[in-house]
Amino acid sequence: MTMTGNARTPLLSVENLSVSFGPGHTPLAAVQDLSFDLFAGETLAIVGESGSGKSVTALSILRLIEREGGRLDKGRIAFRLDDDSVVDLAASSEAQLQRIRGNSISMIFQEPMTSLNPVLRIGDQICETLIHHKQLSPSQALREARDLLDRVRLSDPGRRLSQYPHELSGGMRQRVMIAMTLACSPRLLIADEPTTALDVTIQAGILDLIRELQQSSGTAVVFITHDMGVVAEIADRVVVMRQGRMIETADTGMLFRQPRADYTRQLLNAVPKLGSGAPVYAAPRSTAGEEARRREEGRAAETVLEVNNLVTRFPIHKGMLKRLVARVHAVEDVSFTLRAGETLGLVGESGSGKSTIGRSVLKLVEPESGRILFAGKDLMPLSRRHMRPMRRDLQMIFQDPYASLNPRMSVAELVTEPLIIHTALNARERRDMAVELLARVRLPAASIDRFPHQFSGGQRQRICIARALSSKPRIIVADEAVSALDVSVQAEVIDLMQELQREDGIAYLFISHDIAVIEKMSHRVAVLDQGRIVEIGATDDVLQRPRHDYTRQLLDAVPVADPSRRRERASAAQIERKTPIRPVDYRPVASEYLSVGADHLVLAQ
Amino acid sequence: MAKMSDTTIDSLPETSRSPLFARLRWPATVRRVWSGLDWPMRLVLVLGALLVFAALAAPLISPFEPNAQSLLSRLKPPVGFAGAKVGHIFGTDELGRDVLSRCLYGLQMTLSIALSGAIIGMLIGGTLGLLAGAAGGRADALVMALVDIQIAVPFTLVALLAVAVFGSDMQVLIVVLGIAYWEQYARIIRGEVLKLREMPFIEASRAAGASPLRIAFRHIVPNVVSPLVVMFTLNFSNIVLLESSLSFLGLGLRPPTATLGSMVGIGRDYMHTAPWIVAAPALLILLITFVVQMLGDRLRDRMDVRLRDR
Amino acid sequence: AELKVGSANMPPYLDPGRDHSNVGSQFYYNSFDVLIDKDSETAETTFRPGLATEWKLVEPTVMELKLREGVVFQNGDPMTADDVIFSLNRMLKPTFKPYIVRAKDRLGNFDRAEKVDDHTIRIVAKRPEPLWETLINMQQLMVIPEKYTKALTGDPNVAEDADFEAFSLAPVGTGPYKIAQFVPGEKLVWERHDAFWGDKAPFDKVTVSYVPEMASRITALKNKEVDLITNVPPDQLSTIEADSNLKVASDVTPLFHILIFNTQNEVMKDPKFRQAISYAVDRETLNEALWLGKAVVPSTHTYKQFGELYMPELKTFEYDLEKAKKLLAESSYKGEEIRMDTSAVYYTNGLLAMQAIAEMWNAIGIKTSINVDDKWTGGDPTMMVRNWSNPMYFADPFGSFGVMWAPEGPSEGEGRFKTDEAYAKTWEKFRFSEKVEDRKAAYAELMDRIKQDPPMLVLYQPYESWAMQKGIQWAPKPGHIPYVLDFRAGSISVASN
Amino acid sequence: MFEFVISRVLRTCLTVAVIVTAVFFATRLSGNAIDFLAGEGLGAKDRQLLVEYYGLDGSYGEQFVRYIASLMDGNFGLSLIERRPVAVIFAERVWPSLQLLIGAVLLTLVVSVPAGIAAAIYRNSWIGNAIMGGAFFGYAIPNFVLAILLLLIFSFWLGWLPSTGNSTWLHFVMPVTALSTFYIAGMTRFTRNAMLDVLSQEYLRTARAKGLPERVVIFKHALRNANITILSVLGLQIAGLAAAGSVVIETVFSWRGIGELLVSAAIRRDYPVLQFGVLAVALAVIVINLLVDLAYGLADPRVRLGRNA
Ligand SMILES: Nc1ncnc2c1ncn2[C@@H]1O[C@H](COP(=O)(O)OP(=O)(O)OP(=O)(O)O)[C@@H](O)[C@H]1O
Ligand SMILES: Nc1ncnc2c1ncn2[C@@H]1O[C@H](COP(=O)(O)OP(=O)(O)OP(=O)(O)O)[C@@H](O)[C@H]1O
Ligand SMILES: [Mg+2]
Ligand SMILES: [Mg+2]
Repeated sequence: MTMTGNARTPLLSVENLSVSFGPGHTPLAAVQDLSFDLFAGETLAIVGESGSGKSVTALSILRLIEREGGRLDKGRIAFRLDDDSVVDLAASSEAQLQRIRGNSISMIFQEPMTSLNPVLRIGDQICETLIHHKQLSPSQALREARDLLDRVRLSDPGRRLSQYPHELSGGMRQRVMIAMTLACSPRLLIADEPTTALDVTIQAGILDLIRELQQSSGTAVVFITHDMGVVAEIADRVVVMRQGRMIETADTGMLFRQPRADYTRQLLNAVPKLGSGAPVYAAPRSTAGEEARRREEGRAAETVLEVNNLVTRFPIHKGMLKRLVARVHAVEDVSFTLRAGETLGLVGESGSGKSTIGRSVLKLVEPESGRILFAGKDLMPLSRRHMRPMRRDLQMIFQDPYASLNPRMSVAELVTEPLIIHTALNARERRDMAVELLARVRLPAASIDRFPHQFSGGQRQRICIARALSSKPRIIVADEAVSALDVSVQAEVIDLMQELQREDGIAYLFISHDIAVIEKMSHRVAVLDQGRIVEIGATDDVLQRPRHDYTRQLLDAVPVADPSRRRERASAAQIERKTPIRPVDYRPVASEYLSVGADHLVLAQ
Repeated sequence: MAKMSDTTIDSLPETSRSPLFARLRWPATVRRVWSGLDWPMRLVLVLGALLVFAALAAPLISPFEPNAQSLLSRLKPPVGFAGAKVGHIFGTDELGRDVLSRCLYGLQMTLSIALSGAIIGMLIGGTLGLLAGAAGGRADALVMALVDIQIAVPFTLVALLAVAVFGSDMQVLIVVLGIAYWEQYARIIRGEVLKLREMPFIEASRAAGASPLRIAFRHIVPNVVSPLVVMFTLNFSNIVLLESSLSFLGLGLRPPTATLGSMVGIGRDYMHTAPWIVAAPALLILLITFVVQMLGDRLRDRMDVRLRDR
Repeated sequence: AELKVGSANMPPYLDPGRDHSNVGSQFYYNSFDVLIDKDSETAETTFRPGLATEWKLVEPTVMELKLREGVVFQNGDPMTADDVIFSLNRMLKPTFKPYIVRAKDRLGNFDRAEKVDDHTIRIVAKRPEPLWETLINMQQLMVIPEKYTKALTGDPNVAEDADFEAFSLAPVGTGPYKIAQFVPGEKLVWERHDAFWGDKAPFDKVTVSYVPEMASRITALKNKEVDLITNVPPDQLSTIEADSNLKVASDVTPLFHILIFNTQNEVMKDPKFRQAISYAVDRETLNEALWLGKAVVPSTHTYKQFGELYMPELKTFEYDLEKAKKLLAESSYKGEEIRMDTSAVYYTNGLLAMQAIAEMWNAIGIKTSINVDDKWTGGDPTMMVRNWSNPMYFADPFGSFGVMWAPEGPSEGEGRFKTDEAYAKTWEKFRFSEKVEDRKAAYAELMDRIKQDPPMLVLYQPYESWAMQKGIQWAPKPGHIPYVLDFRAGSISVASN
Repeated sequence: MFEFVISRVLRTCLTVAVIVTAVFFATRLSGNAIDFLAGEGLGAKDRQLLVEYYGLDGSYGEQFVRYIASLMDGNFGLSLIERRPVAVIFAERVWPSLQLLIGAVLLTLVVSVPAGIAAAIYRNSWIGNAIMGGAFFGYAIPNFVLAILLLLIFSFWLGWLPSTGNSTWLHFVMPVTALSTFYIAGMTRFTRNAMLDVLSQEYLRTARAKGLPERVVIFKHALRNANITILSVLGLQIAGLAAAGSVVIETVFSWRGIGELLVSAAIRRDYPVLQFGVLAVALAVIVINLLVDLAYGLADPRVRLGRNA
């Protein structure tokens, strides 16, 4: 179905698109009545929460949704081809679509780790598009592929061609994906959350790249994301989706300035914004008895955790003889303290050692040296068995609430497990306890006999929190506890955690790669780079007056959810990940800190 | 108990669950499950139920004693063919025994042998796999070495030697069939456990202070149950086939006890002259393996979440 | 012309001296000769010249034989008196252990063989021998080449054990077919021995291949892949007969399927019990059911081939259910389980008969269990009942019953059968009396002892069948020992069509 | 790589040593070979004579020491029954067995991989159901029943195919079919599952988004990944086949192979043959597994790199 058009007509015009899943009699509508236009050279962002139909829309445009079991119920997807003829993709034949896919329209997917075929060489994966659509010879294609890798500024492009995906880091893979999509200079690029899985610094690089490429080739972009910051950075126009419907569409500037729909406003409000200020620390009120005991022990009243010179390394063995070939210096000479009722945020890029610090403190991994004083008692010399009773006071919440709940246990069992381990309860007490815990995290008591898969992501994280609370711990290590959640849910969970802290005086070691979340949650913050704390201090001090280069770099890379503050960036930020893997004979230097303010330390550079 | 929300038994108040009540609600549950099945599955379930029923009721529904011979009416064809003998619906075998009765008893025997064998295999393999996966290190190396050995030694020889040393009793046969496939369980379960070990919820419970025993039995075991069950069904039919192969080689149960396999194994000499001796038990074997395989396949599809959603 | 045979059995080695199985006996007659041959056309015994042209007793314990001249071994060596002496003495004065254990049952009375001149030899017995020709006719005394054998391994002038081992894989004789290829347990290829002293073999080549599965054997025949197959069980005859291109040759074989009882076993010790279980076996029904009624159910341990010593009038084994029940009641049997050992496939209908007999015993209140095992349990003290066969090694009661049930013979040696002095005395009379009547009377006496204290039960002489393409004229001959595949001139022919 | 080889060799030696020892003692426990090869009607003295002659005298320990000593000399012994070197006996049987094995593996691959792929692609249509139905059937039928059935139909009734021997390709049709049916069925199902697994992977969506034709998507992108899992199962199957799979088929088709030899050696307690056979088969299986591992490395770059780096 082709029609003639002219330059005034949009490049892509989606009209009344409806897509559904499931059997015919009980369809699940994923996208309903969606319409939008996209003109050449424009960037359109589609935003919305998880499950709002963003990906389905994207896949529908390429007509790949049927493969996933979806159905195009109605609607038109008019696309203007190179020769200005317009085709309705919704009614095109498979052969026709194959000519368009990868050629006129290409797509980047969310997961750089799984979107590339693991058993084919990078070169091959790029070349096949060229060979297929442009009828290049293999050697021509290879040359072209090399240029493409060069264009996405991948180092050593010649060598990359013969590498396999697993040999590259996430950022590099995503660049390969981009190179692949650019191969045939498409008129439309659809990017479905291309940076969500990446670190902020890497994300910044990728965004720059897309923008730059778009400017140089005039490609129109549909950019799907749930990160309003990214939207503010990159989009010309925004479509806001919710439950499969378009709630609002506007120019980016307009949308941020004057959101019309309530939902948009909510969405914007929920976005944690860097620079909105950290919570104020208030030492928890404590019972008189406790007070007395503390005095007796003669310690600084509020310090529950003191970590001194913590070092954790992972040996890398090779071969049959299990020879030690290298070490991962995951945590290197780290010291900090944590007071009751205080939150210490740990922030840093992926691999910087955040999780390992958390796990080391709980002795879930065995640290190499250092001291971990919990309420004055050194945990370091404790054996696994002797550590177990201590765990009553030291609990943990993990990033992925689904994976960290045993799918075969009921909520009642899950929530009370830590308690059961440390105390003897009869079935009745246990149930009461479970109901009470669920109430604290605001889950209905009726959910007590259900199983994890019957809950939403936010609810599951509440279960995890309830579980951590059950043994009335004094410290909770929250490792990316809110990272997997949608912004609105994230906000709720953060509020809940803060509330619980106020009530019980729990100290959090709060780990996140999202600086905005850290700011919202933490009284103090430590910035990690390659296993070392490069800067530590009160949250506002560190984030507003960063002293260490790395902290500045990190803060710079954070997208700001305000299109008016869109910055000109030095192009192509660092993308290759730094590695903490060191040879066996590597001798790390001790961390030396300069004091740059009250309680504000910076690693000597 | 919680408010009444839907019609499942679980959500009903404790007090209303009298035995009679349960009995009344039973068919409803069954009907609900039933209506959720497609026709091949229904067929399979009906066939399976029939097989189990026939096996259990063998003493009641067999027209003859399975071992009662009638030497002068050997090899009589089934009813409907020339020369058939009244009463012997499936004809008689090489000693004039009633083929139908022997099939029914043979079915009983085969099912119980296969069931016990599969259970033994599951217990041995499952335990060793669990041990290897959970304990790692030496234990793992040892179990994997045993697996290597099991794979490298022709199983028929193991069976032969076992029968030679311990005689061809039912117990021996069951154990032999049981160890035939332990290594498959061990490998699968070990793999599952290794995967599970990396699951965050295991670390979560360790962080909560759970002891290794608790982790093994409260967290790992329940999660390997489903792959175990799938393996079990797949193995069950393999054992039925293996038993018949052993019978073919003369390593089955000692006569006159019939298993379906031994009936086929012995009856093979009569495939020219009295094919019904082989046909009836062979069809039953086919049926059993078919039913069990279908069930196993379905179970696997059910348990693989990704497949289920597609 | 070529003949292809599908055989149910294939021996692991071929040495007529060492072998006394029913498997090997099929094959030796085509490749080897004995000194004194026998007319195999009839069941009566008529001796005729073989490698010896004449023979006479020079003393009661010495027989002199004149050797045929111009006999050539299949490897081209001429046969000399030395070869004959070597062949005989390898059995009579054995050094090779497998010969030692087998020679003495049958050949125990022969002391040695001696060369008189290049064409004359003597065989010296220890005491006067009533069965000279009969024994010399035996497969064990077939002639093999001396030089060839000794040279097979090691020192070419000494007969080492290894020579005999090697010989049994590459056997050479004087018969009409030379063994061109022998793959143990797989196949045997004969080619015509052109320098054979007698009538030339009718086939250029005969290939015997091992086809153990019955269905496969019949299929191969029907499919014309082979011309003749062995061991067609009675139940399958109808299949062959239904095909107009095929035919069957059958006969009862001079071999008894028997049950042996362990008279020394605690449970089986009471003769009354053993009599009871013997009376309880309805052998006629077994015959009727399993053998189409064509097997021979004897009343005693005797074959037509015994000539004057054929004594069907003896009633050693009978079926009498009433007597059986009575004897059982009187016996010491207390409901113990009787283990019945049987090999899986060795005897035609063996397992079936065992199961049928078990039912018959169950019917009078005896508990049984059938133990299928190829292991020989005849010497095992826990053995109770086992099936076995008593083949006719040569046409005399001594050649069948005698070999197996002599005092200190194999059965007694295994400890499941015990003889006393009286038995030994009667045995002496039966074995060495010069007059046939005396031997006959002694044999009858032995049979009576067997009846009173049975160590065995003779079931029947099986009805064995071979199937072949219509054009082939072949049949088992009554004069041979069991299962001989006689492909010599005159014994087989092919209709040219 | 060097370390990998050494460790494999050591592991192999260990496995083989355990197997050799276990088989040695297990066979002795199962009865004295004399009772199987020359036992009938022997008095105690004669029996002893033969026991000595066949080298079956002395305690098991002594016998084991003798056995190991002769193994070290590269002497695997004589068959008790055929009195030939066991290596010679095996040499006769290896090729026929190998032919059958290779035939079965090829047929399995040629039939089951396309069938499995088709069943995965058309999993909701009658094609997929028909293939899977056939696979169930093939999986459910005892192979000797199938073998005899084939024999009856194609040789006995139709007279199309020869029933015994292995001289022409026609001889291979039935044994190879009967032998591989079970494996074809298993592999088809396995391939289907592996394909389904791969078909739901995101990189396939990427491939389609590139506009590649379905043919390329399936055969290049999907199959290459499925191959990795298929290979692992194939290895086990070949090993299983080599180890035992073919006895029944060899018996029915009078095919003189290793399987039949081993089983009859076991039945007749021909210890030297049995011991050598188990050793040979175990080594073969180990080699097959090694080859599969290497192939696995070739098929999966992730494994390859992990090993050599
Ligand atoms: N293959 C499928 N089968 C059934 N339902 C599906 C399938 N894919 C998506 N859905 C449903 O369609 C709806 C929209 O999903 P979609 O993937 O488009 O969300 P999204 O906005 O991309 O979310 P996210 O931010 O999590 O990627 C959801 O309710 C989802 O459950
Ligand atoms: N068990 C382990 N064995 C070996 N290396 C490990 C182990 N756990 C972590 N590492 C390595 O230690 C370094 C720090 O890892 P860690 O998980 O602490 O980082 P992180 O800051 O939490 O990163 P992310 O944001 O990706 O979770 C990384 O290089 C990681 O690969
Ligand atoms: Mg999405
Ligand atoms: Mg982490």
